[in-house]
Amino acid sequence: MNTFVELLLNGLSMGSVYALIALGFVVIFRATEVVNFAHASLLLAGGYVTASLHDDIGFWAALLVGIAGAAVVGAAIEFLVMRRYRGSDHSVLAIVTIGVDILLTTELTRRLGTDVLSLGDPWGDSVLTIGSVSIAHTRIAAFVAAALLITVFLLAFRYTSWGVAMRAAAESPETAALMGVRLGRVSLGAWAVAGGLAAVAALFLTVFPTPGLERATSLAALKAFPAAILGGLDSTTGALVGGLVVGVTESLATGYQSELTFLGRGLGDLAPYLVMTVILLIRPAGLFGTKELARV
Amino acid sequence: EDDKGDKEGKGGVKTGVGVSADTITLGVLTDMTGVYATLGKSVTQAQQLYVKQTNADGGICGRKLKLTVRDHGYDPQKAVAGYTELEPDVLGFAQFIGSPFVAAVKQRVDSNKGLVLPQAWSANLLGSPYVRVVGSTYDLETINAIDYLMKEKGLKKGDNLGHVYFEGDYGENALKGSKYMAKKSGLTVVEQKIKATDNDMTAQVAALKKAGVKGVVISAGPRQAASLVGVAAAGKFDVPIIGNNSAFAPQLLGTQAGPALAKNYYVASPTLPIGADTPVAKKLVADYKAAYPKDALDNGVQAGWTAASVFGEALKKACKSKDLTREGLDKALLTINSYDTGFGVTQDFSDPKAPSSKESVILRPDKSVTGGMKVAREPEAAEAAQSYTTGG
Amino acid sequence: MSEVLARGRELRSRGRTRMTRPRTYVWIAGAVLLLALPFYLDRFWLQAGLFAMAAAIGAIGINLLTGATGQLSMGHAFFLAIGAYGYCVFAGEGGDDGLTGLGLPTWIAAALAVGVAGIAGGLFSPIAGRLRGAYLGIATLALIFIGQHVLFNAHDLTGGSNGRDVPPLSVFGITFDDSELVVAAVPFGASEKLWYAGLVLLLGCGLFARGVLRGRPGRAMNAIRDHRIAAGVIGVPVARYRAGVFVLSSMYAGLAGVLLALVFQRTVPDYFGMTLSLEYLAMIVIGGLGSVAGAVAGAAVVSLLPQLLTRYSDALPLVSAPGTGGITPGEASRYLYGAAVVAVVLFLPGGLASIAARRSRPTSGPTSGESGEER
Amino acid sequence: MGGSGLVVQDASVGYGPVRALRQVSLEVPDGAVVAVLGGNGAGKSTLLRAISRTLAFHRGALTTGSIHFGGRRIDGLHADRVVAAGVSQVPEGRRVFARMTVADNLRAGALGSAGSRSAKARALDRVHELFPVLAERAGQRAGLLSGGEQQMLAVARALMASPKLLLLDEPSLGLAPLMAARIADTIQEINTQGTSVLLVEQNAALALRLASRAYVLDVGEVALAGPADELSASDEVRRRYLGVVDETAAADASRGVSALPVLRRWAGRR
Amino acid sequence: MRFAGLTALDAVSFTVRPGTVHAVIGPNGAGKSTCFNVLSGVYRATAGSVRFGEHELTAMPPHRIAGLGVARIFQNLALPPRATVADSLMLGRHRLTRTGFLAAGLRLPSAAREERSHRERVREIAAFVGIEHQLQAPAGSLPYGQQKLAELARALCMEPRLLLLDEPVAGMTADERQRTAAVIAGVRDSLGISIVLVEHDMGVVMRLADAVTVLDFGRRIADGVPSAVQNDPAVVRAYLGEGATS
Ligand SMILES: Nc1ncnc2c1ncn2[C@@H]1O[C@H](COP(=O)(O)OP(=O)(O)OP(=O)(O)O)[C@@H](O)[C@H]1O
Ligand SMILES: Nc1ncnc2c1ncn2[C@@H]1O[C@H](COP(=O)(O)OP(=O)(O)OP(=O)(O)O)[C@@H](O)[C@H]1O
Ligand SMILES: [Mg+2]
Ligand SMILES: [Mg+2]
Repeated sequence: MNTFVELLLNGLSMGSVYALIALGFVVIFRATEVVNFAHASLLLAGGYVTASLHDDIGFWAALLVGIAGAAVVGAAIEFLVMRRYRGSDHSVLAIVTIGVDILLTTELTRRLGTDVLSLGDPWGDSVLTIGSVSIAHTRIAAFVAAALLITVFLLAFRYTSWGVAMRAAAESPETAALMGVRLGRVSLGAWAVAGGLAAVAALFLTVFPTPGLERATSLAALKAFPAAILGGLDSTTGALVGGLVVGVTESLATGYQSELTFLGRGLGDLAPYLVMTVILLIRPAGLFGTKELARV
Repeated sequence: EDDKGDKEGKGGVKTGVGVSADTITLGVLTDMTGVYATLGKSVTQAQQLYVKQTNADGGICGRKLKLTVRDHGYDPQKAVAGYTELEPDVLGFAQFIGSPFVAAVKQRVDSNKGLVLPQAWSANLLGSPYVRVVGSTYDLETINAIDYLMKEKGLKKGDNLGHVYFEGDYGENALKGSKYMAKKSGLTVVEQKIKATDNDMTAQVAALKKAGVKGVVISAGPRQAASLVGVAAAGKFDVPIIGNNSAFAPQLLGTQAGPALAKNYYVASPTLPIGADTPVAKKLVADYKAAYPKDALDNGVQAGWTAASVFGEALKKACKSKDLTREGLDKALLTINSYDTGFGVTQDFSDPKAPSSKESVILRPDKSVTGGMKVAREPEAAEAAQSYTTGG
Repeated sequence: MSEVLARGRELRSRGRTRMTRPRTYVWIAGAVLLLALPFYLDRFWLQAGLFAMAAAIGAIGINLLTGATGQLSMGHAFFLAIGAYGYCVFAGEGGDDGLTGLGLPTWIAAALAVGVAGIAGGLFSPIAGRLRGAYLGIATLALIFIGQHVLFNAHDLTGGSNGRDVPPLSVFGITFDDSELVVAAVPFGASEKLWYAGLVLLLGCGLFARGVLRGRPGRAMNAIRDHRIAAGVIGVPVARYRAGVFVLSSMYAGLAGVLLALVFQRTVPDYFGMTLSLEYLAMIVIGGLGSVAGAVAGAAVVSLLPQLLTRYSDALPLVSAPGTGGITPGEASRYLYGAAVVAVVLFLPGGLASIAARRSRPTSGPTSGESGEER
Repeated sequence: MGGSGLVVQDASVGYGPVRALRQVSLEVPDGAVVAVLGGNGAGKSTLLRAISRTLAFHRGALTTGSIHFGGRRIDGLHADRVVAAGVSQVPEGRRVFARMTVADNLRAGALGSAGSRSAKARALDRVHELFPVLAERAGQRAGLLSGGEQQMLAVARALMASPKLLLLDEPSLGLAPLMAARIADTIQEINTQGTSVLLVEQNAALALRLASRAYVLDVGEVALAGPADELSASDEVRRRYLGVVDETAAADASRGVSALPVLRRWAGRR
Repeated sequence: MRFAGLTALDAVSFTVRPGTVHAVIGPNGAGKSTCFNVLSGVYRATAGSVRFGEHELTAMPPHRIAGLGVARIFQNLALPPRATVADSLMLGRHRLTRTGFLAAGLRLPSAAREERSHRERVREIAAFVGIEHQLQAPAGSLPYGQQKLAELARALCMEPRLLLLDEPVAGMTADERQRTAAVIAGVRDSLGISIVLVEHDMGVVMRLADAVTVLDFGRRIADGVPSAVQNDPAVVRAYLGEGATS
């Protein structure tokens, strides 16, 4: 029983990290309708900056710089590359991000070399134990951070014109421009924000229970795909819920692996995709995504 | 194939593919940009070091050694392409990372007889006289590891043993070992299969806890090991944890997981650690530090070195018998039956069906020593290992 | 190769009479060259070429689906896997190390494998039919993960992580293996023989796809991509067409898989991962969405570039030997590859195919960007 | 450039090879309503695109000429800057943000305006009283609105920015007579409030009634220009743009048919 | 016809006599296009039925309905912007052609023959509508009015028996309207197919329509011959507005 609770909690907390990553996808998708494969390298960038600075300037400062750094990288990607492609087909843009990702990842992994860097977070490996159920402080922090950030974005999207501008720009650049939307700014902002979010996510990806930042860290970004999709690619709430669903599914699928042997072992990262597929069958635009119109 | 027609080289030495009057070219198919980058980097650097030194003291058979390196980034297409490219121009391969790829070219190896020393210790690679695994295979290693847990760490008949292993050749071969050992000594294995992308072992620990295991074997990467040990420690779940050779990297000792690892983690290794106080080891450490000051001294270094020196030894023997052709090299290798690479374990290559040794050393992490490993149990092969027929 | 097809395309778009003569010469020259290559190139190059041909076949397939019908698919690698492993299962001799194999004649096995891939596509198409755009794309990613899971776990079919041997193809008494038969003093190994098989297959697939795209089905596919509802109202059975295209493109993938397997001589599960799928997307984007020539050109670039970069990595600028802290050859080639992907799309909107199109229409019209696309 | 308001001086526009405008000059004095008439492909929309700097989205470009607004040169600005300068446009063919709600469409309309929150609120109220349906449907996604409702939304959206100069590309397109009349009144109203209007309209009668001045474009060139009433008198305009009123359906239809190649039934039908 | 909350069509019924032009008019949002969407199978009527000759259309998918010879043009253009007009028109021939994947892929002579004969017909129709010189242009680059004509041509290419026109003359100048009106009349007379016409230009409606149905809020408020309807007070109040007649 309390194994279940433990797995559940762990799933939720891991899920909140995924939610953070997914949020990054969502922000960019909202503003540009591009599926951003370069998010993985943004993660790495943010983490790397934080990791390499925390010794000198302390963790929190380092984290801030890391966030800023990743934001700059994101913005740079938009400014130097994506901007040139405005108006092209979305799958084309997706491919471009792949190219960018290859470049960035190669560079960052080269710098990382064979190291495993710690981000010098204050939580260490301390855990909170209630009864026989224990959960790492880092994970509680992750949960809080995700909840906070996502509410912030919900509010931002609802109560500032930013969200409207984003969606307008995404749906029809020309018409948006006619409304006085500064296309450049909107997408630049989106990429910067995504970068910042990636940095935060990187933090929680690399703290305990994972040993630290190293070249394989970025692979975790993949886990956010099903999260972002099953939540609905253009919905912030979706990102949160999606993240949690993925986290929990994964955790349970792993924890009860021995009960699920008939499906073959190591279902861990397959399960989220199965759940995603089922959800998409029922709701083609994800749980919270805006449905596609059927009117002529 | 065309220059296969063996010629009388200088010094009356018969030569063939990859051997010219003054150089012996060896291929290296490594991964320095993909998932095994960490391993690949160390191994390759160590082997380049070996080559540099051998050439410094005159090379082998009056010829200089030359490594042609191809970095396939663990991309099957590049790997196979790399093999196809190098095979016609090299005598053999001192390194080949990625056992699926080795398997992919195995047929061709058998037909062109070019010796391959894979940097993988899977029993599935055995059986070909031209693909030779240096040191004990994962399954044997695992058997020895469990043997250690039982002899020293109070794991006993009837207990549950957790085994966290990678999907793929490495993990599954190790699992063979633990299954065999379990059968032998009345344990029950609780399997936890993971993937290289899983970095957080919380769920696995929870599951193992639930199953009430009394010890854990981990056949995965360093990260997974670190996470596993860390989570277990944090969750007051202190059963002994032992990993295969590839499940540790000294870099980990610098991270959060460091203390926990030092406290309750063991590693089974085919040879003494790089930090061992054998002359060879000391020299290697010194030279490597000198050559690559920035890089960590992990087990990849001595794995690479060992492989290279085995290749070198074989070449020397082949040179004695005046035959540096691929066949000659192979014959030479088969005559090597007690070669000490300088890391405490003697290698025996006389039987193509078996790995060159069945022994494992048990190590435990220790920040203070070079390479972060010190010996917990001297080289030894469990009797279960003796009776175990590899690949079976 | 791509050149030839590309020009072939123009042959249509420009007036025949004036253009035909030079074009046909190019055709003949290209053909002769391609036929002659095995006598001059060594195995590495032939193998690289074969990888490219297989990729091209697969790329044509996904271009029918994603480029022409607008169904984004990241699951292409899954169908390649089905082709490759399907062939092994059908053709392989059972028994050896516990692998199932039906031991059918290899050419039948190949055909069956392609068929199975098609069926798999058909089975997935109901799901595909409900989804759109990025959602479809990432839903198809699920296929990859399922595929990987099966490849690693269904040992007796797939041989698990180390894959299984690929029985050499043999048709009309020719066996495409390394048993050397010497032609004009040139030893013909697997690659040499497969080279011709590859050429034939690729040509066939290319022409077929072009026929489809130019004809009635092509128009219907484009209509579905551009305005689904309208397409229905105009009389296109949308669901059936989407399914049809999905099946067709899966069959292309399957065939590509078979060819790849034959070249590899061993199936390696790691190969059929997400990266491969993305590479196929990259191919059609780089080459030009919706055009056959584009797919072929893109495939050539994406599959050859990394191999060449690796081969000549030592010669690349500002690389230094591993350990000296500089950029290793491997890294350098990654940089170049990434840069190439970005650059090609940047400087050739509409893909490589648009070069051909441009040349044929120097006064680039308002939509010249897309003129590479067959619409 | 003494004359503030909008001044277009011999502007030429090309879409790649296609020449859409040739040396077009036109002026919209402050507070005036100016109409532009012209057949299909005359270049009306192109003209508006040139002013609002959205040609680039159609792979078109202003090749010669200059455009000033309020004495300031605006060709060369980004579209969004033009909006900021006080020019907003109702694009041809509705172009509502189909996936956004009606309410959000209206908010999007207000993005460009410098106005205060309260000003925007007032604009919104006005729009709602003009087009009650938009208030009812505030929560519905714009893509689901009927054609005419979308047209209303498009106009309303432009009004939200409370611009100095309003460019209308066929505002009455697809509107019922009643609604068209209401749009006309609206145009008059906002004009009296000081917004000048450049009106492209196929419903020439309506356009000429509203406008003080009118231009007639023909294949990219200004064919006629002058005070609205003069133009509406000219029989060229009467024939081509006002349509010949006193003709019976039958006669007209038959004339058309005889004028056209008759389409025979298709033999190939099985 | 009902959408979350609002009723777009409320028990509307009318009959179109073969070979006539039947106009459906009404204020914006009255339900005219919805009515078309129901007829052409895009929406499924919540209640009631649609019959076409001996066929029951109510539950049919769009392509089947199209297969029976029901063609329509859309109120908001639905032409692929990058495709050439010719290809768009050929798409109209889809229901009349047979070439499948295999035939097209293998370039069977039958396919080629079919293609040729139908391209010929497409040219005829384009000429008839008056856009033959635009055939090779990408539809997106045509001015709005001509895109409307292209849509009309595409609908004709389906050789329909029932033609649904949603605001065919929107965005045209007066003389272009007359010309288009003439084309429509020509279609009716020379092909004798029935036409349902939705249009806000009363001039055109009066010219063409043989019968008129007036919708408001999804309900039918008038029905009859044009002249009668035009002077129906309810219609004037709801739709035309005072003095706006003709
Ligand atoms: N994107 C484009 N690419 C190429 N040519 C174009 C493009 N848009 C318009 N044109 C051409 O420019 C000319 C003017 O088009 P425009 O749309 O301005 O006419 P218009 O007066 O608005 O017609 P309508 O009254 O039908 O809207 C036409 O010949 C048209 O073919
Ligand atoms: N899919 C839908 N979902 C929700 N509401 C819809 C949908 N389709 C139509 N409506 C509503 O139904 C009503 C009728 O729409 P319809 O398009 O039939 O009007 P119409 O008569 O064509 O008006 P117009 O003359 O402006 O085109 C409108 O109020 C519209 O908002
Ligand atoms: Mg216009
Ligand atoms: Mg309508």
